[in-house]
Amino acid sequence: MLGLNKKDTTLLLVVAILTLCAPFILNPFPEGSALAQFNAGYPDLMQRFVIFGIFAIGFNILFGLTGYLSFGHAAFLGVGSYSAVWMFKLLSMNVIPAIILSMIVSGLFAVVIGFVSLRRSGIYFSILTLAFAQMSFNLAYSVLTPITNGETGLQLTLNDPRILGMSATADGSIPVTSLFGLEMRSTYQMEVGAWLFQFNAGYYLCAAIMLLAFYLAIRIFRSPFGMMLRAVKSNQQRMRYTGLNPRPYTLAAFVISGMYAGLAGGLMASMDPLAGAERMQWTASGEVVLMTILGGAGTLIGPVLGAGFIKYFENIFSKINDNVLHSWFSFLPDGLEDFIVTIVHPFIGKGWHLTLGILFMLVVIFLPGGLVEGGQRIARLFRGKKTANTSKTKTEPAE
Amino acid sequence: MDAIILQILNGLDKGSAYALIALGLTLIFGTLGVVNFAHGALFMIGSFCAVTLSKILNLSYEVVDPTKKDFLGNPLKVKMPYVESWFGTDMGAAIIDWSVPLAILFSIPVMICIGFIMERGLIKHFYKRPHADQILVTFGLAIVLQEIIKYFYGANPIPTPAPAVFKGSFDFGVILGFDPNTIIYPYWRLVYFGFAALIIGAVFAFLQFTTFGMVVRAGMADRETVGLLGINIDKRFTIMFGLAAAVAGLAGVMYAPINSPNYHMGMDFLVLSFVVVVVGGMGSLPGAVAAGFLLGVLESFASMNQIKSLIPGIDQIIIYLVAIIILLTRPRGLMGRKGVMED
Amino acid sequence: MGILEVKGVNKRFGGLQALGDVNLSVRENTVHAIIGPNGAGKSTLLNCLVGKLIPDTGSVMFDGQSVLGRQPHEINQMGISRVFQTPEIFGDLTVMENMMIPIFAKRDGAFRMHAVGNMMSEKGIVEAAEKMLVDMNMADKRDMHTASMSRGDKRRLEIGMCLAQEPKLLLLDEPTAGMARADTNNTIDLLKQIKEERDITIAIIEHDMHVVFSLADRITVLAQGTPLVEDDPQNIKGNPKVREAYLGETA
Amino acid sequence: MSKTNLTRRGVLKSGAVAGAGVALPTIFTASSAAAYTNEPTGSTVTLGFNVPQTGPYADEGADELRAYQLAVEHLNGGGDGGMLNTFSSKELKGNGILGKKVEFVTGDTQTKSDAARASAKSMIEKDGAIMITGGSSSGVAVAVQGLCQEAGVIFMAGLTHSNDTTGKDKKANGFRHFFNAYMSGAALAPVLAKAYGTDRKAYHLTADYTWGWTQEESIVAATEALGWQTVNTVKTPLAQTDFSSYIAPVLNSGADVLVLNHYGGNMVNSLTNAVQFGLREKIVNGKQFEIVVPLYSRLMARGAGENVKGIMGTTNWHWSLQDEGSKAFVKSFGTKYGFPPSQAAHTTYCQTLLYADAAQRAGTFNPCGIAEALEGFDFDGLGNGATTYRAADHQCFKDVLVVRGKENPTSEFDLLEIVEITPRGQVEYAADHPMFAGGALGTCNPGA
Repeated sequence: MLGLNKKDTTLLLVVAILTLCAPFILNPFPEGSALAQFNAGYPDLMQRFVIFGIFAIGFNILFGLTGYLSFGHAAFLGVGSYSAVWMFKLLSMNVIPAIILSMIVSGLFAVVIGFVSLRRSGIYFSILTLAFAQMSFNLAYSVLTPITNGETGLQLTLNDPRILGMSATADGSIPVTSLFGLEMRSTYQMEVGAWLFQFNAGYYLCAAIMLLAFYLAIRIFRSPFGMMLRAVKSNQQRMRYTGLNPRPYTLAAFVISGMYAGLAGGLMASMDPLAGAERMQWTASGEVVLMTILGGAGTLIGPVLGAGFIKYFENIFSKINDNVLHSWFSFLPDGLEDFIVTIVHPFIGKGWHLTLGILFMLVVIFLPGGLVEGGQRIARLFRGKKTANTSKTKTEPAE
Repeated sequence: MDAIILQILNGLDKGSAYALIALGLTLIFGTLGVVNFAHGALFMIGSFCAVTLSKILNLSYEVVDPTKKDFLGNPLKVKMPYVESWFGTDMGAAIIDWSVPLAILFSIPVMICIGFIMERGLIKHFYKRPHADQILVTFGLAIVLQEIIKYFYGANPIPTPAPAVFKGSFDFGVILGFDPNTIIYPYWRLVYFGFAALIIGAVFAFLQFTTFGMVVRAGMADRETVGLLGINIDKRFTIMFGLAAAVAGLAGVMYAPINSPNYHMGMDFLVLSFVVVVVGGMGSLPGAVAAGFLLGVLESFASMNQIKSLIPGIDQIIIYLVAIIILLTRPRGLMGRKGVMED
Repeated sequence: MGILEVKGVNKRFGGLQALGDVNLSVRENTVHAIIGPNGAGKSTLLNCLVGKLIPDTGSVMFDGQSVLGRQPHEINQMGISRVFQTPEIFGDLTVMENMMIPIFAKRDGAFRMHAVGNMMSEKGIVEAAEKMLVDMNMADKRDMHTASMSRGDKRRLEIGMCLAQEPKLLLLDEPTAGMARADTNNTIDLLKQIKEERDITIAIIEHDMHVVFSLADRITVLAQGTPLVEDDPQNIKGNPKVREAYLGETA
Repeated sequence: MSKTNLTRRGVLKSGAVAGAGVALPTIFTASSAAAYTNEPTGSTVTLGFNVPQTGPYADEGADELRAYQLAVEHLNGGGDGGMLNTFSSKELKGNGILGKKVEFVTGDTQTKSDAARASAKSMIEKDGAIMITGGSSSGVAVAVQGLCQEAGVIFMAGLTHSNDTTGKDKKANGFRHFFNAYMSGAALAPVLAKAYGTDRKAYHLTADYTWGWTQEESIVAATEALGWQTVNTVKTPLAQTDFSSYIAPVLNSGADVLVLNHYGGNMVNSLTNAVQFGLREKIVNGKQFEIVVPLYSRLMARGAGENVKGIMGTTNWHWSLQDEGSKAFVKSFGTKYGFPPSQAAHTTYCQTLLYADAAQRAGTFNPCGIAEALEGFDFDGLGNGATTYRAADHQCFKDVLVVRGKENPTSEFDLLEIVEITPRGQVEYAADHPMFAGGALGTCNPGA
């Protein structure tokens, strides 16, 4: 189907079903129950899951296929966000022109940075991209404030021209982003018993684009171009002596993945029209590296899993505080309750970084192939010996 | 002229911190082939060795002073350090005053232990793994280490002053024939510069003149061959890691009075020190030191008003700009070898 | 007039004269061996032919065009394929994919954006690759990852990849270096077979005299960066200068 | 608007359809269901405390959170009631707000606009928070304020000192209790002139981002009005940790005062570096060289240690104030946590009380009702004397403290001494003052 083989079609369908049903899947616990804290099915976080999924999918096209480790990819995300917000400020609140512009601008940005950085490989390439991104961040935060609004981030105001739209709504507020009139923030709610499920227009737009991006990534992975990119990673010497020029291949991959990042940035701005300079900081670039490796670099689904994993932690674990802990363990005798809360306390709330750091280490130590490898191991446990044989002769990278 | 001399001084001082951190990073990379993102955390732990020692020396019992009130209006409990009661007030105060230099002695065993534990417990399992995995696991470790420090010491910086003798600054201008107060430089920073030079010299001498060092240098040049000679590289690598950790730690201890230590200072230095190492050339010790000083001096020049008015924001980007220019003109940094970290 | 004409090539590295006034002519459809002791400049010469090094002076003409100043991939596209001393293949890819890449390169040139079609649906290329695998006797290894193959198999694959491009000139850089005797013999047989079955010119750098004398139609002996003599294998065997410079040393 | 904007979880809590099994997807419209975002319909009301829990400002965030917890405790009738007893408005009875028990959720801003907005959104969308408060930088405050305006909840800014928060970025749903850079300048300049004379040459080092610029502008204007000259203003990068190369040229410039427009880690490092250079022992132009830190935070001053001694600056509030409100707050905070509260804690505590009181007085949680109740609200007893929330820009006007690093601190908390309590009249400015121009409050958004 769609030019994919059976395995890939199945994968795409599974991902499609999961994303479309995310409002159900991510809200497994009834409202008001102790575990409702772990629900992630609210619009903002779901949007972040798919947007960072897109970002990571794009990053993986560069890193997973060619092996070039960019430490400055967040710059493209930031540039995409700025372009989109400028589009909202100047043109209209429709998200389509904003998203298109963000991809174009970040693509151009990627051409320039890629052209220079790809003259070097290995860690030298990483440092070059890092240097470009840090320069962008530092300048955006300070000297370029007229364009980026610096520390605060670029925001919409009531004075923006918006030539194809309106500067302010009738009741005097800033208009909201929309897709031909469908407001990105509008949410349908469904109540089932004690559960509340939220279906957000913005999320479904992002999800649709993510599926498209994912589909495109599968096609790239399976295409001759994708094979060439893997050849770049494998042996550039042989490539050159086979009459192939690695440079345009890597540059193309770099630009494609830069445009994916720009798309993610544009979508972020479309869901929440603000572009902050921190989006370009090296820690943000490092985050997408972590997502990709954590999920499984070079695999199709890995980066999406990694993105979900990290964003879930950032948004759910950071919000657990001692009060919540006490309410969970209130069934225990007082002394024991306090004891357990004391033990768990360093790992939640303000300690969520600690938990994340430990998990990184555990995953890298025990699952070199990332979460995907974890999944495969579990699957192998269930399927037994049969898979062990087939995995040896598989022709395509794991999904 | 005087402004230039002043900025060169500044640059050398900044550079000595960069050089020390980059030196340790390169030692680890050159010998073990491991990209250690936790190196900044080692620097930070070094600083916190100074903090810890000063806290230990300041361990106190409380004496109630009824003439003063605390913030709730109760009689004030004045803290009396045990050190002062054991050694007498003057001697005790002097010991507390000298806590940072004393922390050098304290930090060396601590840092070497931490280095050994890190290498044996974690890093050793990653020699054969891809660099990306090494980066991820050491990055995770860096987060864990800094969060542990934050848990115990809080997020705010903790003042750790140098001994009172080193307060104030030295007037170079007078020696060089300028007016007083044109070129002044704090004593402690001069101490730091001298200390850094000493450590760098000691590391180089160690590698140059001891058999251990020779083997390590040979190992940096060609790991396989040295391994084939039947020399136990593993043990030496562990020792090298301990040494690199100690160098980072010492850089941190002495840095504590310059900027009050906080738990994320390692991350602040991490990116910078990587840039330094790469600009110097991966795996080259002299390259790392040279690049450290070079970037320190250039950074200082970029912060001069005259230059800032020519190119606005240059001090924001100078380090990265220099890195880009050097990497484009010299493919492997200043003194890098071919084929290192290029795949 | 040979297909490859090297005239007056000099190359210095600092104070060392690596190549001094090298003249060489490789005639079409022959196997031309270049031999010489270690440090004779064999590899330097080879690198000058494929664009990795640029000679200080002199000219290298291939098929009537100069190769000097061209990138390795451009020279390859002109029709020169190179087999390396240690097999250079795509270790992360399968045998089949390894074989498809040169065929793509032959068809599409140095770069083509082929990002949406499935590579396995490229009929002509899949068939050509499969045929070459059969020719190379590797059809059974089609879906193996190459990293796990033996050195002999890797060499066989590399040669196959070069042949898949249908080059006018095949350069072999010590193709049997570091191989077990059995693998060496297999490789010799393979090369003999290629020589017989295909219209191809082969230039081979080799240390192993057994290999050289089994294959070569013509031999150039290089010593200290300069060609000592160029002749038929039979004459080379008896040449006292060669014995002195080279064979004597190994005997 | 036809569809709902953000979620309205409160409705669910009523449980009207609960147990009905699978209900059909419902599209809520503004008229049919809720009157405003997250209208609380049960017996509780949820406040969202969005503070930095990770990153360099985590300690300030922790102190803010302590104060919030204390405020919630007092609102629900626990503890000793703290400033509820001294607050001039007596509407709050210790039974929650409008009879609903106060609950809270917490989030981590990480001191990044993006992360702050994400955690605020999650508190609004997932936890049904009816108001958001907290934060420790102007960037975050402005970003979250914008979000709350869109979402239709009230935002009570935490620590934010930039003029922009209630200047060009002001929003109808946002209120600031903290003072601002203009007020720092207006309060500080006369004290400086009195202490150091009017014939002074100042050299400014300024953090190169929006807050730094507004502070520099404010201090330069205020000091120049009193006769000072400004020799130079130099911007320093945010990520700078070692300020030596910026400080070294100061002595040679002919300046005799160094003004450090830095905050947080920047302030600790630049002050430490400046003192290291021995600037304060120097005599320039026949006068003692002086250093000024216009915005002080006691928590951060601790990081600079002895270096703060004798250094002047301003602060929003200090625990050594002797009015009844401050004493009551210090007592209940100190009793509960064992150390005196910071200005961050004071600000957030006051804001929680003010929000609760406004809701109580308005008789509704509707943000528009609350905003109306807060606009132009005059009160006393919360520690800074008679205070007004100005309707025109939602800035709070109250006395400003000029403080100095204490020479002989008695404890690690006793770092600052109050030099002068600048009366509020001296720091007030017109709502259309040029430093605050460029934005519009807009209209209050209840979100539905």
